[in-house]
Amino acid sequence: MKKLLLTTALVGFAAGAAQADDVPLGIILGFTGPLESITPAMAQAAEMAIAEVNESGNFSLGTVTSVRGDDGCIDSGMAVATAERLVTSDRVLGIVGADCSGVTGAILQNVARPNGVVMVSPSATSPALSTAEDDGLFFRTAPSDARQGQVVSDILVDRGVESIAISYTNNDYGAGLADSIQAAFTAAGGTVTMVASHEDGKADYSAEVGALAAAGGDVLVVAGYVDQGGRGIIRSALDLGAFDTFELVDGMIGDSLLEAMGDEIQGSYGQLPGADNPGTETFQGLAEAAGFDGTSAFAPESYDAAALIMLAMAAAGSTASADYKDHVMDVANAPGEPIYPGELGRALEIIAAGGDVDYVGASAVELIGPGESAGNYRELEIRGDAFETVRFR
Amino acid sequence: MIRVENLHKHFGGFHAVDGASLHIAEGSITGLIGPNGAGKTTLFNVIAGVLKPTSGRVTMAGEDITGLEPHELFHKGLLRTFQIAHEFHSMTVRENLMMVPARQAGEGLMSAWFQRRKVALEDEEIRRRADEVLEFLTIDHIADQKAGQISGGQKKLLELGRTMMTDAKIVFLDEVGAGVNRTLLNTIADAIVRLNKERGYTFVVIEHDMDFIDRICNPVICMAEGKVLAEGTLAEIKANEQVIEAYLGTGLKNKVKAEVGHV
Amino acid sequence: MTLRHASYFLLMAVLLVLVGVLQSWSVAMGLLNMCLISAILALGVNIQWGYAGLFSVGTMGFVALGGLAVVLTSMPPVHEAWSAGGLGVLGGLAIGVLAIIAAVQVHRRMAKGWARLAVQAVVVIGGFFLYRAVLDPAVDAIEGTNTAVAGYLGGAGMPVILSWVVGGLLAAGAAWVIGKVSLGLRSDYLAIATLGISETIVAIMKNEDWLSRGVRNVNGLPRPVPYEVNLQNNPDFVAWAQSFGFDAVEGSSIFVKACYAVIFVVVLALIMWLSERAWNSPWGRMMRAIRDNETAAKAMGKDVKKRHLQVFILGSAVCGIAGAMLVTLDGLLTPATYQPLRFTFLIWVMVIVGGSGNNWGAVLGGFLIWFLWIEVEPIGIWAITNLTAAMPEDSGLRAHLLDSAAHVRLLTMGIILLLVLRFAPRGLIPER
Amino acid sequence: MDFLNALVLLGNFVLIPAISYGSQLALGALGITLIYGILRFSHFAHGDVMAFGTMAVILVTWWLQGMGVSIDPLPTALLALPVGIAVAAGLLLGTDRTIYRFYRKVKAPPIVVVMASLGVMFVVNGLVRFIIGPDDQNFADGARFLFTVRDFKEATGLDEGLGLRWSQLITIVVTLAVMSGLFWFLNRTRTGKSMRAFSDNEDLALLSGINPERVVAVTWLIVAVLVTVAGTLYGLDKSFKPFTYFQLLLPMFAAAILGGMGNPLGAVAGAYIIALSEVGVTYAFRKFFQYLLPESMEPSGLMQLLSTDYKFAVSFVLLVFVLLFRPTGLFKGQSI
Repeated sequence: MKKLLLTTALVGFAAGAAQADDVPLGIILGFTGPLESITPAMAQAAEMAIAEVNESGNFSLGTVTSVRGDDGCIDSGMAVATAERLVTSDRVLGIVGADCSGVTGAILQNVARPNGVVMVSPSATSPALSTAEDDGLFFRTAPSDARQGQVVSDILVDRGVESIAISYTNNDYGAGLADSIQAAFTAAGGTVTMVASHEDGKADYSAEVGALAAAGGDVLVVAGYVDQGGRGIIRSALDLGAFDTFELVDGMIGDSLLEAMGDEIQGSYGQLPGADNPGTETFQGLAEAAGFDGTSAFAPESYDAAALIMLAMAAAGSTASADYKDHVMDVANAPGEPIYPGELGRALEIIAAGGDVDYVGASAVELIGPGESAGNYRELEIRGDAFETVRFR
Repeated sequence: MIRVENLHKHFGGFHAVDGASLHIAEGSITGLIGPNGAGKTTLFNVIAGVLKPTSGRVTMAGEDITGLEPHELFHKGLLRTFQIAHEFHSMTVRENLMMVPARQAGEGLMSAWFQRRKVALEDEEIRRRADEVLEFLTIDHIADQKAGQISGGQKKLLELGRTMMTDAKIVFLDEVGAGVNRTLLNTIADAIVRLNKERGYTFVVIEHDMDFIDRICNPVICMAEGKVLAEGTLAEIKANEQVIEAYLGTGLKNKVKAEVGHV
Repeated sequence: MTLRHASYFLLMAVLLVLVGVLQSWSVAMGLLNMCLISAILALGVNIQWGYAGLFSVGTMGFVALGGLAVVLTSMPPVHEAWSAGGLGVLGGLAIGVLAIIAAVQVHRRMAKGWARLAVQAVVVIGGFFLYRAVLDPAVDAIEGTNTAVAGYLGGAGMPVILSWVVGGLLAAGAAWVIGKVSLGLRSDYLAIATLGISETIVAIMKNEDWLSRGVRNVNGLPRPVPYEVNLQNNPDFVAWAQSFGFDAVEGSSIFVKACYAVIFVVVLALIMWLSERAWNSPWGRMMRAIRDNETAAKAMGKDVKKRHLQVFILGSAVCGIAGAMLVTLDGLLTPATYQPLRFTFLIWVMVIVGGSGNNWGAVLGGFLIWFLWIEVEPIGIWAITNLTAAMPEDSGLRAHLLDSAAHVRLLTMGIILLLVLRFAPRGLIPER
Repeated sequence: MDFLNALVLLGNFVLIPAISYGSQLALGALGITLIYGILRFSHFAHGDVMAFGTMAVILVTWWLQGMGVSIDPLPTALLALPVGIAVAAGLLLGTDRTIYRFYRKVKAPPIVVVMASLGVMFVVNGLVRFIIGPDDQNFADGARFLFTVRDFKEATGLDEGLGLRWSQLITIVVTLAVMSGLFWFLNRTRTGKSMRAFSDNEDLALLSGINPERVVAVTWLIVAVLVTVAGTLYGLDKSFKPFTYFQLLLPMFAAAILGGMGNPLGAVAGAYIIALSEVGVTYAFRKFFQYLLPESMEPSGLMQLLSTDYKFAVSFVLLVFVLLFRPTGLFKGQSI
């Protein structure tokens, strides 16, 4: 036993050694836990941005490497331990992550702030994070849920929907989103017949759908995850004939939904963060070439999160968080040359030449206020076997 | 001392004890005999509170004790041993004895935490008593062995020893001699008689070994099919027609059962 | 404790120091803190399982209640919410409790039969609807107040350390109720019942937003130790840290963790001292007897039911304390964190591997298993990277293996548990 | 008419979902109860073994689909079932050989074996994720609906509709077939009878010449059939995801205990009770009563007893209550 322990320990620690001119970036996502199915694409998107920067040869501060870490999505103890290891042992200079709002808050307070490391979360959308103390270190490429609630309400009102039922995934993301949708839609004169949660990863959702159906409503708003309970709710609602039109929040947009029930949800609609942005398509092309699904939830935001950190480093001419944290907003916003996915090399050139860039990226990044995405949304409708963009909001 | 009135214990349709009534005199060593399945152990278990009777009444010195929990009966001075030894296997023989005395201060957490001296003094006294008992039972040489590792006969002695650690009034011994060698059985018999004489314990003994019964028990009660068949000296019992038939009858039945086989 | 057992602890210390040298001292200190909490948790489970043989797998629920206690004790009260529906909630809860008491009284006072059942049903069902009628509007009112940051009643605004005691008491109270109901059950049934009840506790914390914001989490819990940022801005501290050769950032991070470690060690030592004293007293002797043979212990005058309840409450209280410490360390309460795999089964692995029935064993198990839980992932990634190095870059299998590396953790825990059960069934430090 | 509408409403939203969910639970609970009856321990790895068997079915299904094999309108997965069962049986017999048999030999207390099954749970849990990954896997094909809610409404002219899926029909039919097969096996065959004898009284059974290792092996084989069928049906009806299968452990155990551990009939009854109460107690009965009651008495609220948040808590409260009043479960436990 003793020998075994000793060898494994020695072996494990040796893994941490890094080279001097490396610029390690941490990718801390929930590789295990409830979001484990969407995190691989998120990590690959971030690593794609890193590879792009390295290949361009225009990043003068060293070779960017990625260090993955598992935050378990809901296990703050594990998340903090992982982040601690990445920051203090692997010496990562910036963090792409975390994914779930709860662990993001924990890492921010317990690791990022104490160690002064920049964190850019691609998917933590809880409104509470807008007001968290962050010493200017925390950014997110995903908009706060408060904004999405307004967008959902606008879409519903424009389509003449008068009453809705809301089913949300029982976590801070779902609950916060349900709150803001309910508030906005009620303020716009609509009726919310029922707001009920669903647990992810449960056996059966007929009870939830039964209750929602009894409450009634023209449209069922599903604020959940596409690979989780959200899909179960839709499946069950269709099977039971309870609802046939759905309004899908960003976590629900994914090709797997169409694959699973494409014919049955024709005419349902939803929204994804994004402006009138050619970058999204470019990104999906790049992703396909790299061998992963670019339409997977929060994959574009992950690419943008990694890109922003590296561009800010280049703009600051330093890899130290304290230096480049103030440049994140600059590279993300106008004025400057718009930058789309695949153009990171060009952006670095412009920066090196002293020019200004306005990073648009895969998800139309526009950072506002406390360093979060402004929240432009693409309204989508399911037509045929694809999500088609109807308009931008 | 103990009076049992019209006691019934049914398991589903099976009437293990079927209207038994008996009286155990204070200061006696009463033997309880009967063929296998006569309901002796069930009767013991009902009296000792392990099983709740279907109907009937048990009194001890005039007080109704029907349906009391075993630990409540213990505090009234009613103790028992088990047919299959129930030692505390991970504890030493001495510890097996030392756990018995009731109301030890050290069994309360507050005292265990904050009154070490008081507890230690008390424990010293208990240990002394335990060692006396071990000596009395001539098993002081195994005091520090784990109880799970001693022989079957020694376990029986240990169980008897546990009853000596408190001021018992009446002790029920269930097949105290089963699986015990001759020498040890004599030691047990001596101990029982001495306890009866010196400390005034009343004993009720279930036993199949008639020599053992003959040596120490008077009176003897014979049970069959859940009822009390006869009471008297062993000689009287042996001469009783009904008893002979009961032993023979069930014996035959058992034989028949064994041959037909169990489906 | 023999020399061999002491050497295990020495080895554990060496491992942590190695982490400090090879990874970083911050990681090592962070690990140490979680190891300390895990050790306390393992002690709690050991009290229930090791002392009394109670197969309760409801640990998660008590840990969660400890976490809840931190919010209830240390957060400032939300006056707006109290005036909106505070009285209604208190009234509703009072009605609920009264209905249960009334039902129990009916059970005791009335003779068995259909009449009693009917009266009980009326009391329970009527009480339930009355409870909902009073509680629901109050809850709606509270949850309507400023949902983004409040929407709950808040806490008592007391010092956070106090919440550890409250956490213990809260868990103990819950354990009393649960124990009364379920301790009579057979071992396997007890396991499932406690598993279900602990899930229910977590479900309540997730869904009763007025209590602790439900899944919206409570952020910014107060700390018993200084904030790193404040230390970094304090020139005296920076100078002091530099005298040890640390820069301000690293120094503050290590200092804060060391503060936590000191407090945790004190708590662990206190609980350990009490446990050891109890276990080595007549109380412990009685508990061992009960665990070895319940029937005989009863016949020897021990009130087994009462003692089981006592030990169940004690163990749960210890878990509650650890739960409160954990949330204090995290600085936030996230009810979704509470998963049985992590907060019940992992703790059981700690106790079994360490050695049930031995307090030192439980502590060692807590340290070792938490250490592996965290360090197995980097080791796994390293191992798979090396194993697959020979494969071509674009090999699908290689990519698949690398993506799956994080799952090595559960696999390892299972294998360790199986190996220990088979080859050292009494754990690394067995009971004497 | 209103009465019919109310009935159809209840059927669509409560009865049919509860019956198909209950059937899937019943197969799982049967496995748990069999293991408890014969091997005398609670098999905590049950949910994960179920995921393992289903995983094998999925992999074979994909291969078959790739080869162009199809039995439309039935799902291809039914063809892959035997392979999945074989794989699950291999896993179960393998774990028995390497792990459980040792504890049987040394006559370890049941609780130790439960711990060991906890270890197996961890390992299998990791293995499944390692092999097929943690994601949702889609392997259902063939027709989805026997008739939809809309079809039903058009055909009957009622306001409310009733839908029935192929997967639900298959679930119910297969469950009935497997259950009657099992009961036939236990009651009519020599091996089945010896299993019941073994469960009733181990010592007596050993005396009468029953080979315990054979009984144990047959038990594991049956369990392999049960879990793989249950897992596949569940996956076809809803979806396959390792985490979900782990979560199924609790309701399956609740069902087995509710019915009385070791009693197969009880496990089946328990499963349906759990499924019905989960769906029924949390159902909002407003519409139902709107059909039945005169307009003046129509309820204004949702008529929902308990929020769906506490859905699974229903089964536990039920479980605890039953255990308090009937500690052996609804049917007397511990006999096959």
